[in-house]
Amino acid sequence: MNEILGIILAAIISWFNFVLIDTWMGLPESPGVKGAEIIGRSIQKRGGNLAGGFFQGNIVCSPDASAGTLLASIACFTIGTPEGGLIAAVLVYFGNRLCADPGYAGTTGALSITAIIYLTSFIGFKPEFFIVGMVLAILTIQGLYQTGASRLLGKLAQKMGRYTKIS
Amino acid sequence: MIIHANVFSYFIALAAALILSLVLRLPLLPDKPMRNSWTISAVFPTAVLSVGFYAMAYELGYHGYLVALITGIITALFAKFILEKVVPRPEGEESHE
Amino acid sequence: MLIEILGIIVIIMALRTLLAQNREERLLCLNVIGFSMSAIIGLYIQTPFGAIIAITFFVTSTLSSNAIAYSLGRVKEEIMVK
Amino acid sequence: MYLDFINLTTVSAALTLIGAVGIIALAKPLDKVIMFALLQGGFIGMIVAAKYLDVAMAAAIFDPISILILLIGIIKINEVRKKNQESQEEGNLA
Repeated sequence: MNEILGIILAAIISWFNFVLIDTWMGLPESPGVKGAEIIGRSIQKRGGNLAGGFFQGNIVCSPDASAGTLLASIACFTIGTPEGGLIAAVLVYFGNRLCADPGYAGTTGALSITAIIYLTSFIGFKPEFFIVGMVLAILTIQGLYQTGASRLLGKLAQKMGRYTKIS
Repeated sequence: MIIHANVFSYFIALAAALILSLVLRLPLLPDKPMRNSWTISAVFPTAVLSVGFYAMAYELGYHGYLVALITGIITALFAKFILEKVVPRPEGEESHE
Repeated sequence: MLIEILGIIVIIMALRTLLAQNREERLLCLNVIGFSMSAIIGLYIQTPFGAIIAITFFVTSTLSSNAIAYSLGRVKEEIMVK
Repeated sequence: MYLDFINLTTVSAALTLIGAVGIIALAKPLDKVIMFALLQGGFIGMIVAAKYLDVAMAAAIFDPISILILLIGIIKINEVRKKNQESQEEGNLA
């Protein structure tokens, strides 16, 4: 498979993977730690959405499904396809508990991306496509245009019924 | 599609951890608002931990069904007695200063 | 090819961290650097210990940005000595 | 081609240089701490590029401890300065 096309497809797949799992696990609902609330208020002051700001703050302050996706891809690339993802899930769980978070989102993301890598390896995807694709996906949320990304995340949270109750 | 012989070892580890943790009176599922409860239950994290620990033992060179069984038993005991002390739940905002 | 893409992302994000307007934007850009540096480490060291180092580096960098974000709320306005 | 020039060594060196410029140029203490975290990422990248993996592991574990000690110092000294300012204003009023 062509390398550039594979990277772009992997970026789209991992974007949907971690955004859907994070929203379903209730990241936009409430700030888990105190630092996430400050980042959300700052995003709102600059013209963004509060729920999307909480989402971005929670990603900064503890390893969530985004970290699970990236680390499981790295471990699948270096260790081997089914075993690496399972080892990464255990290590992400302990890292989550160190950062004062229950740890559901991280392990779910790691296990689901392991299944996706195993299934798409039959049609020619390699795990390194998913590593670069995950970095591109996190760049579109945290790096390029933060207030627009927070508005998009807020709209998605409203559609999935996980909108924040704090005003 | 080829089913690895290794898959049965993962199932043995998972089943051993689940059954022993139910015998040890851990609850099957976490409390009801499931995405922000802190209770240690049988499905999460004991099953995930058992599969992950067996993957570690497999990578270190120990194969076989007996290794899977021992890994499951050790994981259930670990989750029941030691895990609460290794990763304690935070009391308030002051705990992660 | 893979490492070059990630390297360009890292340098652009570092320049943006240096030139950002306020402090929370800096913190978000720092998070992207943590992601892509651990990806480069995993791609460069292709052994199982490389994966362990990448996971450790990512978790500790998240821990430090957690502490920074907590103390951003604690220190409202900084008093500096002239 | 210029694309050959980008590898782990040059990227980490650039990251360390940008972090050093940020520590010198920015004024407030918390900005300095953020740029210091950036410098540590570049530092670990340089160690990994030379394949000293055990040193990289130790450096990655000890990084947040140093940042925590710096942050505790900044919080304490800020409280002391605030209290000092208030007492000075009271003295001026009296």
